[in-house]
Amino acid sequence: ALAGPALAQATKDTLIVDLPGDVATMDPHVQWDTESYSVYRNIFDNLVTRDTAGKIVPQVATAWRYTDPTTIVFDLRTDITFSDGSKLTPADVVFSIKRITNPAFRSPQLSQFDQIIAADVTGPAQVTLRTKSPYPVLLAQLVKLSIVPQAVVEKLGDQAFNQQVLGSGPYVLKSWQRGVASTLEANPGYWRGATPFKTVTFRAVPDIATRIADVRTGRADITRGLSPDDTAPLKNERNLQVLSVATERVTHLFLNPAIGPTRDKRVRQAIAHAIDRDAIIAALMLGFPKRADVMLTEAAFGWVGDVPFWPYDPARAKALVKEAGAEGAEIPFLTSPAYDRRVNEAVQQMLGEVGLKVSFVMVDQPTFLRRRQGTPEEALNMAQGRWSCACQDADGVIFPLFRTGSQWAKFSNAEFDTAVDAARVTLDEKERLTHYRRAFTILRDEVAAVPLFQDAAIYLARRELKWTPTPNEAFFVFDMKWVP
Amino acid sequence: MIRLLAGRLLQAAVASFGVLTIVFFVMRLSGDPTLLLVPEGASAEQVAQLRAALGFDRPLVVQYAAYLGDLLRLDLGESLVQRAPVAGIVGERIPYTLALAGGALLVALGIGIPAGILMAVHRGGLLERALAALVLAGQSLPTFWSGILLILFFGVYLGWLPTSGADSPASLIMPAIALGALTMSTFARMARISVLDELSRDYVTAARARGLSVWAAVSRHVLRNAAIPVVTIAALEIGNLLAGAVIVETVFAWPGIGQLAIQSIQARDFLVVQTVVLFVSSVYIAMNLLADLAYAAIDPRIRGRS
Amino acid sequence: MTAPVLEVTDLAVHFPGRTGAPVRAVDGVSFAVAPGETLGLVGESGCGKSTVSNAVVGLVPPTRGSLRVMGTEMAGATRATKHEIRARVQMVFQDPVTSLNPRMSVGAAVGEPLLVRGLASGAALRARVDELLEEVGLRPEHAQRYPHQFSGGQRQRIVIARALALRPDLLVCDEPVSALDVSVRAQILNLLVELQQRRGMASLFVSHDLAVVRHVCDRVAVMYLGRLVELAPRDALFAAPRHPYTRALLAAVPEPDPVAQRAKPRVPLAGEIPSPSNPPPGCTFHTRCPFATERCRQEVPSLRPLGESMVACHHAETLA
Amino acid sequence: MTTEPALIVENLSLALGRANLVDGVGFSVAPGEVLALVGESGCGKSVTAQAIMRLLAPVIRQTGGRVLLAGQDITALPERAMRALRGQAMSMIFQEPQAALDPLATVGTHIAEALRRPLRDVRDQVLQMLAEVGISDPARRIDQYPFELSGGMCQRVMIACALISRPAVLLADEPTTALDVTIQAQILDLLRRLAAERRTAVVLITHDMGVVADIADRVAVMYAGRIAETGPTAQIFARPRHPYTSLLLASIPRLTDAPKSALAVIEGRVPTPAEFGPGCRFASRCPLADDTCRAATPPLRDMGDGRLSACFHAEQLP
Amino acid sequence: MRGVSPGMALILLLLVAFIVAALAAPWIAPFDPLRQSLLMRLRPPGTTVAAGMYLLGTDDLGRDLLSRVLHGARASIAVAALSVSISLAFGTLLGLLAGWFRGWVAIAIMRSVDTMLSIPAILLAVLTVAVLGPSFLNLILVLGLTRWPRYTRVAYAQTLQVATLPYIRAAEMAGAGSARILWRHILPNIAGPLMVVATSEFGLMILFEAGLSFLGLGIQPPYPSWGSIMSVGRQYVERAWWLTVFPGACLFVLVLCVNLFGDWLRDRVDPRSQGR
Ligand SMILES: Nc1ncnc2c1ncn2[C@@H]1O[C@H](COP(=O)(O)OP(=O)(O)OP(=O)(O)O)[C@@H](O)[C@H]1O
Ligand SMILES: Nc1ncnc2c1ncn2[C@@H]1O[C@H](COP(=O)(O)OP(=O)(O)OP(=O)(O)O)[C@@H](O)[C@H]1O
Ligand SMILES: [Mg+2]
Ligand SMILES: [Mg+2]
Repeated sequence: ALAGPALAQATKDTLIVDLPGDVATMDPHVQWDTESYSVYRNIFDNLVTRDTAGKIVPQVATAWRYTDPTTIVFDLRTDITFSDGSKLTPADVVFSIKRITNPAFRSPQLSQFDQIIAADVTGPAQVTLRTKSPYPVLLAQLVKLSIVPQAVVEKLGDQAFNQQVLGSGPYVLKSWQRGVASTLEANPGYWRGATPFKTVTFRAVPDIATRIADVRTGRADITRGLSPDDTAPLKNERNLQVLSVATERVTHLFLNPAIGPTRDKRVRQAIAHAIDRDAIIAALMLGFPKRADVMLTEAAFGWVGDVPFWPYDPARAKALVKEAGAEGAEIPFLTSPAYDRRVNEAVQQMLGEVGLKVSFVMVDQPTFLRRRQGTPEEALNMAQGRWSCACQDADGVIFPLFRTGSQWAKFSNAEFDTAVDAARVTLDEKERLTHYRRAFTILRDEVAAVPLFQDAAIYLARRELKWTPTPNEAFFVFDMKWVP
Repeated sequence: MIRLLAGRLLQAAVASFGVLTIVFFVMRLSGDPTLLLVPEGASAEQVAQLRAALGFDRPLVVQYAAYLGDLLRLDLGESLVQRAPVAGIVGERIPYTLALAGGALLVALGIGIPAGILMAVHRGGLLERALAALVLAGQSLPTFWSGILLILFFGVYLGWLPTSGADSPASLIMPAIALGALTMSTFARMARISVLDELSRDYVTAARARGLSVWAAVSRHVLRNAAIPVVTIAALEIGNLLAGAVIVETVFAWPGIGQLAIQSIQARDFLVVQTVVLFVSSVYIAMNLLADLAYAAIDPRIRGRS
Repeated sequence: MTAPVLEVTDLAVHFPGRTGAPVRAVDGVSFAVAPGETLGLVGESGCGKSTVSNAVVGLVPPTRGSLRVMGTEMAGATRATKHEIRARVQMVFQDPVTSLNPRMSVGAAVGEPLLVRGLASGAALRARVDELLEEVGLRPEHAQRYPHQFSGGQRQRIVIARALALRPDLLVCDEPVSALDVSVRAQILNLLVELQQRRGMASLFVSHDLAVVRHVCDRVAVMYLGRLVELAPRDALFAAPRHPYTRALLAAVPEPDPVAQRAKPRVPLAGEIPSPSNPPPGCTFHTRCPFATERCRQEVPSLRPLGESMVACHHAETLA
Repeated sequence: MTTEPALIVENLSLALGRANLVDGVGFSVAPGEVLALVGESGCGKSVTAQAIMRLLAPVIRQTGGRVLLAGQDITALPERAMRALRGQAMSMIFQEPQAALDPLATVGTHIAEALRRPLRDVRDQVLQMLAEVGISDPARRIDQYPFELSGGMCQRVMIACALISRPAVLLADEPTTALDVTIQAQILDLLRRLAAERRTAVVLITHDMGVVADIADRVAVMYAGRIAETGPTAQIFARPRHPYTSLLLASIPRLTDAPKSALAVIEGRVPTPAEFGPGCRFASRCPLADDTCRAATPPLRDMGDGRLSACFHAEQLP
Repeated sequence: MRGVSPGMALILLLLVAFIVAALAAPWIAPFDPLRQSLLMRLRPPGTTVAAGMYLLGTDDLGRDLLSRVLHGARASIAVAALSVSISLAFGTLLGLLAGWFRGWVAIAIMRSVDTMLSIPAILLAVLTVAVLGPSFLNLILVLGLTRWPRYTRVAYAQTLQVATLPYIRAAEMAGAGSARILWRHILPNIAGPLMVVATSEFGLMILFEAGLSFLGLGIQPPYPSWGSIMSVGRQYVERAWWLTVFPGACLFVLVLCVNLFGDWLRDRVDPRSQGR
């Protein structure tokens, strides 16, 4: 019963993936947590997708054009069949959009698509979407929209469909043992060509140490979720490789300008000066992540490279704290087990050195989210964040985080609001970029947050597996190869 | 006996109801899962809309009544997160949980009871001390640590046992040992105490005066008498083995209900948590009933009382 | 004669039985104890002696019947009255080991009744405790010690001192010497007799040892399976036992004198004592009685006077 | 008596740590004879019996003396051989009959165990034995559990267990203390009859002088781990040759005494093994004690009339 | 019975040593347990720097492990001691009441014991921490309030037993009220078995806190407890063995000592195991 390394030779039929958890739903229109996403996106095709460079490229749609700022027309492929043999038609695309945007369906992803107010079949291979207002992020959102077969869903009903999903993607769901593993089999007639592995098994292994042990013993071929420290003892293992990629997440410190000592801009500035981001990256993160100066990564649209953040300058920080009369001020820091403890502790020490006393308030993740989105008092003065909109666009990041009136924003700045509002309603990329540069400058000057670094996603794989991970943490088995 | 059982069942029903009520309200106090279900950028209206659609905007008492109503109709509901019937979600985990609990119990009983008996019979001797150290060692290491040491040693370095998962009988060995170790000490101590207790009784001396050897007296007379407290403990421990195995299940990626419960608590998947707790408390109660039956099987005094 | 200290009329105590049928531990017992008098209560194990004494001191509620202490009816008395009466009736238990709280000093134990009833405290309490200890033949410095530092006989003295603290009118002694060593028994019996005489205190003395009962009691009541079978002045009872059970009991007591003992007539009783939850009909003794007739199997004999004695046997006259 | 004694105990000494629990105890019993071993609680009666059976608690060591069973020295016998003797050549019955029976085993199982055979093979023999010890309806009782029997019946079952293999020696450790007087009389009668009929040598341990008077042929009075005096029953009662015996007899209320008269009292208490000094162990409570008594251990001396007494002043006693 | 064997003496000595080390941690710890030095991460035992020697090495933020283990003893022992005290007090009180008053009081109390016992302690703890948040105080409350049924059961059974003893009846006859009887007469006499439960629970609580630390719900950073040091160190089992081995050894030895102490105590207080 041992899947020893010996078996891993020659042709590789089965790829075994260790994920930290099981798929929550196979139905791509329901949950979109990383685990579910990693699995079901191998079963479905999307209207558009991203290439390894991050560019939005055709998938089911071959081409698209705006007929006016709120109307976009997609031309579709006609050679795609679902794995049950039926054809993927424009009606399926429209059905998928209407399904996920139907409030009665209660899709957790609804808010990503609720700008779409109409979807119609406008030709034998054409669909047309209309949005409420000009919506520049539409394509980026559609990257995440999987196309489901209307006939099957309607026949089975939502609940049964979730159990036995069926799509047009490279793999077909073969079995799903809840909480244990799900197994996919190659879709023989896949339109993009032959799949690299006959079978792919995704196993749920919550503990990272166990996942690493699995890959070391060949029980699994790849796993994700390593921290930089985990990689150190693996360096010398000849059978293994560590893969890493900078993701679209920025690990940052949220500062609450609405309450307490952080109401004073000088204190916020002092915090910015007090944190030695390079030391954290080099010593704690072993150089895996890249430093971030703005609240966005290069992987996303809207990123600007010319708004440098405040430099590490503890002396200046001390002076600012003194100036603000905040020496010894207590700074409550909201956190949950989901956030890197070591970064928090390092920050605590660094702020301690300039005279600010950080005290942690640890809550569990649901409570963290509730408080972080609650009143400024509930959100406390500081918190770590690792934001991802999975849309790779500034609008999905700084708008909800800082725009007045957003649940998350405790920051309010009219000029900033104007900039992000404007960037939201134009399709002109140059113009949007200008607005975002303005917005980032305001965020920097007001120190609404301290961007720390661009997160790295670290994978451990058997040496033979060839694959380039992408910033959006997608997990397309189709893009992998086994080279013994 | 029948009256006793009926009485126990009634008490059990009350206890289950208590468990459900506690868990229902504690869970609700911890906040609802709406925010976990929406993308990070969702607006306040979108959140409120989903909350209303899920029914979490109703007063708690109304939600509680609705839940009890469903329960009476034997409807355990649908998981918010997985969009699947809770009965199925929990049900699929139960075989694994039972396998793990059974394996752990086997380890615990198989090692703990003989060790306890040996310790009692060799009281004060070197063997007792050696066994005591072994038994207590099982209870003095955090599972999350001993678990990873087991994995590294038997899984990675020796390559004897699978490092994770639940796909072969071999996968069960390490988790069962890690989980059983804790319970093993409980059983060993209990067995030691009750055997010691029995050994000091006159009937043992009397049996030896009839020419029985110590071991004959132990096997023919003492063990049955010492069994009752051990049965009681076994019944109590099984509940803990079922859903208390959270850490072992996490470390060994064992898909039991303990892990499910923790994940569901963290996801505020109320109905799943409630169902797990309902299941565990039913098993606990069933075990206690079984223990009562076992007493009767062991002890003619109880049998005679019917 | 003055009013009795204790008057028990038709007392019954039933316990809920495991099998459903109640345990008729005491079933219709009547007797009285006069001031200064010691009434002995004898009978075999399980016949209800302890239950009677527990009912008398209020530790078990009677199922039926009346209990008058110093003329006050206990049934339906107010809490305050009961509290008051309880002080008048105190008890000495069989086992001196379990009669004393092992974690409480002797002084605290003896002084407790006075302390909790607010009768003495501080130095007065200590003085009173010393007095009580001396009265039972212990030394005042013993007050600081704990029960385990005393021998069985000394512990029983402590128990007696505690019972005397409230100057009771009636002392109930439930087998006060049967747990003690032979050589120590004499000390306690002497003490009890001395206290009776010195204080003129009435007592109810429970024992299964007829020689002991004869030694300390003025009158003796014999119980069998929850009922009184004979109630007689001491000398009458020992000289001329009226009930066949009393006779058998007297015959069964081995006398510490080989000559007398071996010469004694043997009245062998066959069989075992029946269970109080399922007493035989008629005279409860008929299953073991060598003289039982058909009448005994059907008709319950009532306690009736015969000479100086009261006896519950249909054939008492013919046996005499 | 001319027959060879069935059991001889010579100079038996037992120790717990440094304390001497039993010190040079010796006695013998002839077949068919009942020897009563009397003494107060804690004086070492039970440990003596346990030492004879070699069933001492591990903490107690035998420090001297020997035990002869039908002339054979069993002191150094290996455990296996000893096991063969227990229940066969010598048996034992206990004070609490209910406690000495395994609550979960039936009457028949217990008795068959003494025969070392499964019950079904020896059922008839067991039934016969039950009838012999006076249990009515043995066919029903044989499959009952101890809790279904009264104390007297349990003691009969114990006796049946002890006697079914026709042992030469029966050690009875306070067999009637827990029973009612009427039941006690039945059990004593039974023992007397069995001793006479089967020629069993009985060592009866008791603290009740009444029981001794009733059944014993000879008496050994123990005090604090030593024999104070031994001799034929009638003589010991008629004229004790040790102050302890005489005080003991005087302290017991009798049906012939004047009621409410003062009983003789033995002051003080039995010394614990830790308190044993060099002299006579009764010296601290003895009205006759002098410095000799406190300094030296009085040896057991032959008083002529078949009696031994361990008192320097034996002759001074009336 | 007063004698303490040399083995037991050693155990008692170790226990005292642990307690002293925990109490004196601020004075005997060579470094500030919270002081990080990112450049000195994961240094092996014996590493020397200008400020002194990292006798047991450093942790993943470059903090001195010895100092953290010493301070961790404080947290671990304090959590165990306080939570045991709370559940002991609460559970005993309920057990006393149930055993003394019997009737519906006992039914109500013992049914809630059943209820509590049938929810696995760890789930209840996680649930409660989810509501209250994992602060030190809440941790103690959670542990204290989930573990009381064990004491209640023992206290109840013991009270039922003791309540029938003559000295309790004597106290009743003396006129003592329920409160006095429970406090002066029953409690001192059932304390032994309760202490036995408390010792075994003490060991369990230390492990329980460690387990909760593993789930991220134990003592919160940056403050150390043995459990939290170990659950962090677990990630470095191969690379920095000292992070788990030293606190693990401390935990092991302490729990072992406490358990042995408990067994010894049990053999002493259990009247049945005292030779008759
Ligand atoms: N609390 C009780 N519940 C049920 N039955 C009881 C209770 N107390 C006593 N009995 C039963 O009542 C009967 C009389 O008991 P009691 O203790 O009065 O007898 P006794 O004459 O004192 O016996 P002994 O000589 O053994 O002390 C016995 O059969 C006993 O089992
Ligand atoms: N297992 C044991 N461990 C320690 N001491 C013991 C043990 N058994 C007996 N002793 C001690 O040995 C002494 C003699 O005990 P033994 O049981 O022989 O007394 P006994 O004469 O049979 O008394 P009783 O009449 O109470 O049965 C006592 O001091 C007792 O405490
Ligand atoms: Mg009684
Ligand atoms: Mg004895």
